[in-house]
Amino acid sequence: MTGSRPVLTMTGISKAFPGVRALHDVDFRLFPGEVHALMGENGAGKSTLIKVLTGVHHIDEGTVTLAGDQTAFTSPMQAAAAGVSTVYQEVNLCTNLSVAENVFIGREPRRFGAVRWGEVRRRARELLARLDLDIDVSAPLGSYSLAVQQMIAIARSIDVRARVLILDEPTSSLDAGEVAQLFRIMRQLRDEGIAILFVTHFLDQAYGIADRITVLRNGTLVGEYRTEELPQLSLVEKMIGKELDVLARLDRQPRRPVAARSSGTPLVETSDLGRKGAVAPFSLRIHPGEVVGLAGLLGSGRTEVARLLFGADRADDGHVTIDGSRTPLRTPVQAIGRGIGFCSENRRAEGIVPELTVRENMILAMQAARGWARPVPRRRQDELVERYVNALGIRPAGPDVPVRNLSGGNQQKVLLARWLITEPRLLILDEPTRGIDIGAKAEIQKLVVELSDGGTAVLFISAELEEVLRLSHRVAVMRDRTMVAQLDNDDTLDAERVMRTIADGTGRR
Amino acid sequence: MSTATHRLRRLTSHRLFWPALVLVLMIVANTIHRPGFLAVEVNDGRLYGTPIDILRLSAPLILVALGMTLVIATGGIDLSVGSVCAVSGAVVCLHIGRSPDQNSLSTVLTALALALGAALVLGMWNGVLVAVVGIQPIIATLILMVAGRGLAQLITEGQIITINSGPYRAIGLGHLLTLPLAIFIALAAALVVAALTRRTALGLIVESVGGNAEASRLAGIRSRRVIFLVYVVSAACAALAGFMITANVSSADGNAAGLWIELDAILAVAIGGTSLAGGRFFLGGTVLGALIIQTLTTTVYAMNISPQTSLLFKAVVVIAVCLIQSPGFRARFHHRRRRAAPGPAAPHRKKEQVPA
Amino acid sequence: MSGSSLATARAWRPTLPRRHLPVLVTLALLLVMYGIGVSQYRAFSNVQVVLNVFIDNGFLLVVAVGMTFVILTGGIDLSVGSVVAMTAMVSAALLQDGLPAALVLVIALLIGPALGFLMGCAIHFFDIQPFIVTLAGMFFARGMCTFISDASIPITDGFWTAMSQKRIGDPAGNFVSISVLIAFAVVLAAAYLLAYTRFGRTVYAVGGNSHSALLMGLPVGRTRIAVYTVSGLCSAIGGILLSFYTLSGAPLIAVGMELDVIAAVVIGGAVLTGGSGYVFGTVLGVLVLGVIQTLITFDGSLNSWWTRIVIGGLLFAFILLQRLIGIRFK
Amino acid sequence: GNSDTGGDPGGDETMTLGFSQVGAESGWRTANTTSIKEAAAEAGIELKFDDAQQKQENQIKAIRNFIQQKVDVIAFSPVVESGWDTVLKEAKDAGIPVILTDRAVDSADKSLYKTFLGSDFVKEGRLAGEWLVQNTASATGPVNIVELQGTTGSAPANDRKKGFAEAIAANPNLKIVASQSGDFTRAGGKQVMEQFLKANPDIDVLFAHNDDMGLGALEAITAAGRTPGKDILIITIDAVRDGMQALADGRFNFIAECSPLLGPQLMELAKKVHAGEEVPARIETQETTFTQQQAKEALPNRRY
Ligand SMILES: Nc1ncnc2c1ncn2[C@@H]1O[C@H](COP(=O)(O)OP(=O)(O)OP(=O)(O)O)[C@@H](O)[C@H]1O
Ligand SMILES: Nc1ncnc2c1ncn2[C@@H]1O[C@H](COP(=O)(O)OP(=O)(O)OP(=O)(O)O)[C@@H](O)[C@H]1O
Ligand SMILES: [Mg+2]
Ligand SMILES: [Mg+2]
Repeated sequence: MTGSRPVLTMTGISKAFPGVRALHDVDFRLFPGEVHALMGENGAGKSTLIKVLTGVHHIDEGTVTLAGDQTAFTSPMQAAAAGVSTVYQEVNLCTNLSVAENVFIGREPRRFGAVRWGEVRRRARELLARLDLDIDVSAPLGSYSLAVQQMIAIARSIDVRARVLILDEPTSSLDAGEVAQLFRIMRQLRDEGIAILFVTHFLDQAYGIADRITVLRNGTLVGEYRTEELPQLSLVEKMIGKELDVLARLDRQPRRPVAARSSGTPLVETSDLGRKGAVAPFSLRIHPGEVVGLAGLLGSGRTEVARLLFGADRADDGHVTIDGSRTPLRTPVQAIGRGIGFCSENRRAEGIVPELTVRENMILAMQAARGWARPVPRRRQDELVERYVNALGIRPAGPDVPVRNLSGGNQQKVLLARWLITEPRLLILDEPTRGIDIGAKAEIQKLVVELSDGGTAVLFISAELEEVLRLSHRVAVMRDRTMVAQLDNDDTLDAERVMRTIADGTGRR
Repeated sequence: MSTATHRLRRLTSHRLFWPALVLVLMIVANTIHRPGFLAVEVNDGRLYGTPIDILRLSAPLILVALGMTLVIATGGIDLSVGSVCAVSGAVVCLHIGRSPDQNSLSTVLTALALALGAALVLGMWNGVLVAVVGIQPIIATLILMVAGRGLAQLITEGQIITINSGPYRAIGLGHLLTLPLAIFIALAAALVVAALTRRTALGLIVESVGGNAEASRLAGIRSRRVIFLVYVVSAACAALAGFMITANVSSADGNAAGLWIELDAILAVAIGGTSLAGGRFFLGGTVLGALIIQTLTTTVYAMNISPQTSLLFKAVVVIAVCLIQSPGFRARFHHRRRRAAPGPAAPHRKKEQVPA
Repeated sequence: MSGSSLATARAWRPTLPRRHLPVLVTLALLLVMYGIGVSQYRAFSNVQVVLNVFIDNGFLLVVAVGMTFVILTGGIDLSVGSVVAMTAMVSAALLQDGLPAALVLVIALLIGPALGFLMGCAIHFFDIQPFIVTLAGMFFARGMCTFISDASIPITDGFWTAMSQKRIGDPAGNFVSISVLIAFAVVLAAAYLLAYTRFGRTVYAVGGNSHSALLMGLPVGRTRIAVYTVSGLCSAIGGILLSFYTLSGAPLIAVGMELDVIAAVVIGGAVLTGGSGYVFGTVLGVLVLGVIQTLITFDGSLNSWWTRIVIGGLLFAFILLQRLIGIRFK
Repeated sequence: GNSDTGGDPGGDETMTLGFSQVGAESGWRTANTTSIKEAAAEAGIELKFDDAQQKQENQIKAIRNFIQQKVDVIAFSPVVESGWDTVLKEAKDAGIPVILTDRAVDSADKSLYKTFLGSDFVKEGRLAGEWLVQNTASATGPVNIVELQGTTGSAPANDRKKGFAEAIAANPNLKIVASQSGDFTRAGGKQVMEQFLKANPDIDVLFAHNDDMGLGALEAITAAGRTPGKDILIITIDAVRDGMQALADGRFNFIAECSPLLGPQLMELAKKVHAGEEVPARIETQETTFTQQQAKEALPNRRY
């Protein structure tokens, strides 16, 4: 591998957006038969590097050489034709088409120009089976959860006989099982000589699969390293540019005692709340200041629970009690009125309003709660926005940038800020740390602890079991759209026991 | 000098610069064709001249386009405005025409109130269809576009109702401070809408709903209510426009009043920079767009462009306005210019090589 | 380990009827409407009444098929009515000048797509909103009509007359015109194109999410330009059919037709934001408008304004039911 | 409506007439419709009325449906003059006689319809022009005329323009200095006239293709500080009530009538045609012209 020549070389790449210099003089090399991790904080320029490579954006300066030929793709179509297969950050598929079609569109098997639908479906099923995914391939993509969609995007990219495979944060919503499955396939492809560029915020994943790591910071290249020669701690330092033992601090985070929290009247209590076809009736209590984690596999119904609690979907069974009195929760407005906030996992479809600015996106929920006649005074807006931009490290810091121009991770932070500004009594966080860099992740985790110390209840959903265990007082386990157990997070609870619960549906030790 | 170029660049990058430039160009072309085009004289204590005509005649279009802007900002469209103009105009004229004293102010006010009420009902009808029943806006409002004109004719019984009411005429032809009252009405409406949307949070809420309805719902915005509201506002604006149109000729023509005004209004909104996909809206741009359209019409008359070719002329101007405004078009020119200029030398600085 | 849980919920649920549900509801309502007509007016049950709906709406159908492509990508084409008129005008004018029919056909069928292509380019390359571009196209084409002639031009050409007056029918005297056959051919071709070719599937993808489609490496620009060209072509064919139908070119014909066409497509279940809809739905949409029209003529007691109000009312009732039943079954 | 009343040929005595109207685009048209409806009721003829909303397509559809309903006679006011052969042939094959009203069709085959009842737009334009030629015979200098055309491409607009132009060719002093479409509406007439007045300082005559545009132009002329009827002669066509009023008040100078009251004549014709009697191929409506004096006399008993 070391002896061969790079299949892809990018030299002196610069790219500026109005007001932002996303990349400045960046070099990057990719060898055949390697997995190369591209790492950096949110907004470091990882996605931009990928987008200029594949022709989504024009390159301002610099050259790209693919397999010895200098190239300048002007559209992703050209890049794909030249053997560069890409999964972009955020799922970029068409929700109106069927799963099978999403996998094959643009290169469907045809006979006399006519698409052979049977063949498309058969091959899609096979391909998804490789990823251990057994779903109805003729159903529209939109009927599946984001995680499933991410798997399908991956399936699409690996089906091509590509020279270069680019995966921009493919694992952000996958759980450990899927990640392992994905890695198996990546290794297989690597061994076939394919060069893989892999972006992730998970250090373990980088160390688990990457041969080399390139680090970007603030649009500039920090360096390219062999994985085994780069200790985790110094990787983090290179990414964030200062010496900070985030990792060490994260690991030391103690699990907190349970008993103190779960007494007294619960803030929210559900009795047999359920919705046909979505989630079986469940009863859950959340006390003020309590962090309840929701664990479960893909599509196990975690998001559905969250949506019911927020009134985003209407429950057709059971009822909710807030502060001891029965409360209808049929619309988000009602939920917000009772002090509930919900940060959706699907930030693009259900979170940000792309045309609006960072400022407007942040104050949106607060403004909605105040009603249209009472606009949030400009001074207060500035104050709030500045506070959360700093607290969450949102970049670029300008509050009047359209949120569409922010990097994925920064958009997520804006959403989080939207809800923190409303000072909710119960904050539902569905995958809040997805796509967020390691520094910011630590900040968010710290924030959850602080919120809970300040008396705010949190319902915390994450595909990372570790994270759930680290933060929660109690863990509710979902399986097949049923809440099968609620486990106190005491000394006896560990990841393995949660997994076992998920597997057999009981909480027995 | 560099501050001057900087200022120029700031100016040219302003959203309204290019539409405004087009407007100026059209006026210049007219003035060259007929030097008296810009002449304004005082006649009877009133200003009289083509520019005044343009302002006065664009007033109804501005009104309709204001409402349309809000509707479009939510991602909708309102095809029924023309019919609403006709209905409101018909109701007013019918009431005034039937009353014994057409010049009494109270008669006119009652008539206006009645007609406005009728328009609001029509607006609510649209609002309910779109926001509550969930019919696609273009079809929901098409229903009223077709039926509304029938309604207007039903009210006028297919005739042109001619009235002779001084106070009512004033809406279309009255003067205030030497300028036509219609201009002030349109201006006032623009200011009210601007204040309502920009001084309160309504504008933000509308833009948010148009930008991402589901995200807005989950942020606690009552999207439906907002959508309902914009259709009502649009109908109210259309009613005002209907008053002006009918007052201008002192007669209600159920068939012709406001015919095709919806297309002009949508065009004005689009020229003003508001995307038809919803989201951000620009009231100033809309007003400018309406002025451009009226100037265009007046130009056709003033230059005596033959009726046979006037539509071709319109097509050319509309495309020119949009091209000059389109970032894509300008970027292409930029590119060409930039490529022509010698690019900065490639960076020679070598980065420290990291072990491969 | 995850596969097992994923497999459960939806896997066996039949998805086909759900996707086609709007179309089925529309079809059912259309039949109900027809049934009402039959029960109210005796002559309504004649087969020829149904055939007439096709004869009278053949050109509308063809144009609506073109519009379906555009709407599926999330665009809109306001120029169709004018392009139809322009094509008819050009044909009539050229025939009057004595050009052979075949040549006239070729020229007439080139103008529409050429204009569509230009509009598509303006929309794609310069990123101007389709509404404006096609509105300008509408002005242009209508302007061309009056420019060519401000009075209507009769067509006396033998081929045109034959196409116009040929009746294909059964011994009982029921017949359709050749236009109907052409319209059906266009419908079938379009349905095939949309369902079975890469181009057609890309149309759906672009309408679903054009940004995603671009990132998926699909030829978004080419597709977008192509749909406006297709719409231009369909308008041109529609224009030819209309000139068969009326044996003339008139400058003011098909005014406001774009709205009928858009209405037909949307009633047929297409969503204006793009990505969902079927050609078959469009056929139903056209039939709905046609049957409404027929009902009103058969009634024959409405005066002019009541005609409009009743058209609006029937449209409303239809769409409301379509919507409510659709929700109910979902 | 609910019952099927059309379509029993030879059954009971009532005769059915299918009538397809252009639309309801003007007061003139509405008066025309009313006249026909009233006359049908009076004559005991069952009327199937259809409004085509200014679309030829709709009229063809309507005629097809009339054929299906087996009405006894079909009458219609064609939206445009060409393009009727196919459907008229179908009517002929079905044995239903057709009467044209208001506007002719240009079919080469005259057997496709029985008769054409209506006014002659070219003649109206010519009458207007002739009056002008007479009344400006004494003028020595050039006489500047502005023309407000009807909807571009519509038959009345084309024909009235043509007739007028033919007539004024008699006097070389008469010159049309500007001609623009006012879409047959008051608002259009007014807006165009405003610009005419600014672009042409010395307008002597206004010729408007209908009363409504002339009425709109009146306002523009007054606003410009000129006196309609004196400073600027105004000639229009139609003679609807508001126009006649303006004429009687001395604000218009001449109107060539275009009468919408075809109903009684049409019913009479329909009966004859149904009975198989021969009728002349062209019947003109009884029409006249009005000067200011005649208008004053006629005004009290105008019906529309
Ligand atoms: N289309 C755009 N217009 C303007 N600025 C942009 C655009 N796309 C990206 N940027 C800016 O470029 C910078 C780099 O963004 P990029 O998406 O490459 O970050 P990233 O490293 O992928 O971050 P993340 O981990 O959050 O995905 C950010 O500051 C972002 O705001
Ligand atoms: N096996 C499946 N078959 C069909 N649809 C599924 C399946 N699993 C999930 N979905 C769809 O995905 C959506 C989200 O599912 P759910 O809320 O249960 O996911 P989750 O537990 O939050 O997991 P994640 O968000 O990690 O995907 C649901 O609307 C459901 O329709
Ligand atoms: Mg990124
Ligand atoms: Mg989820």
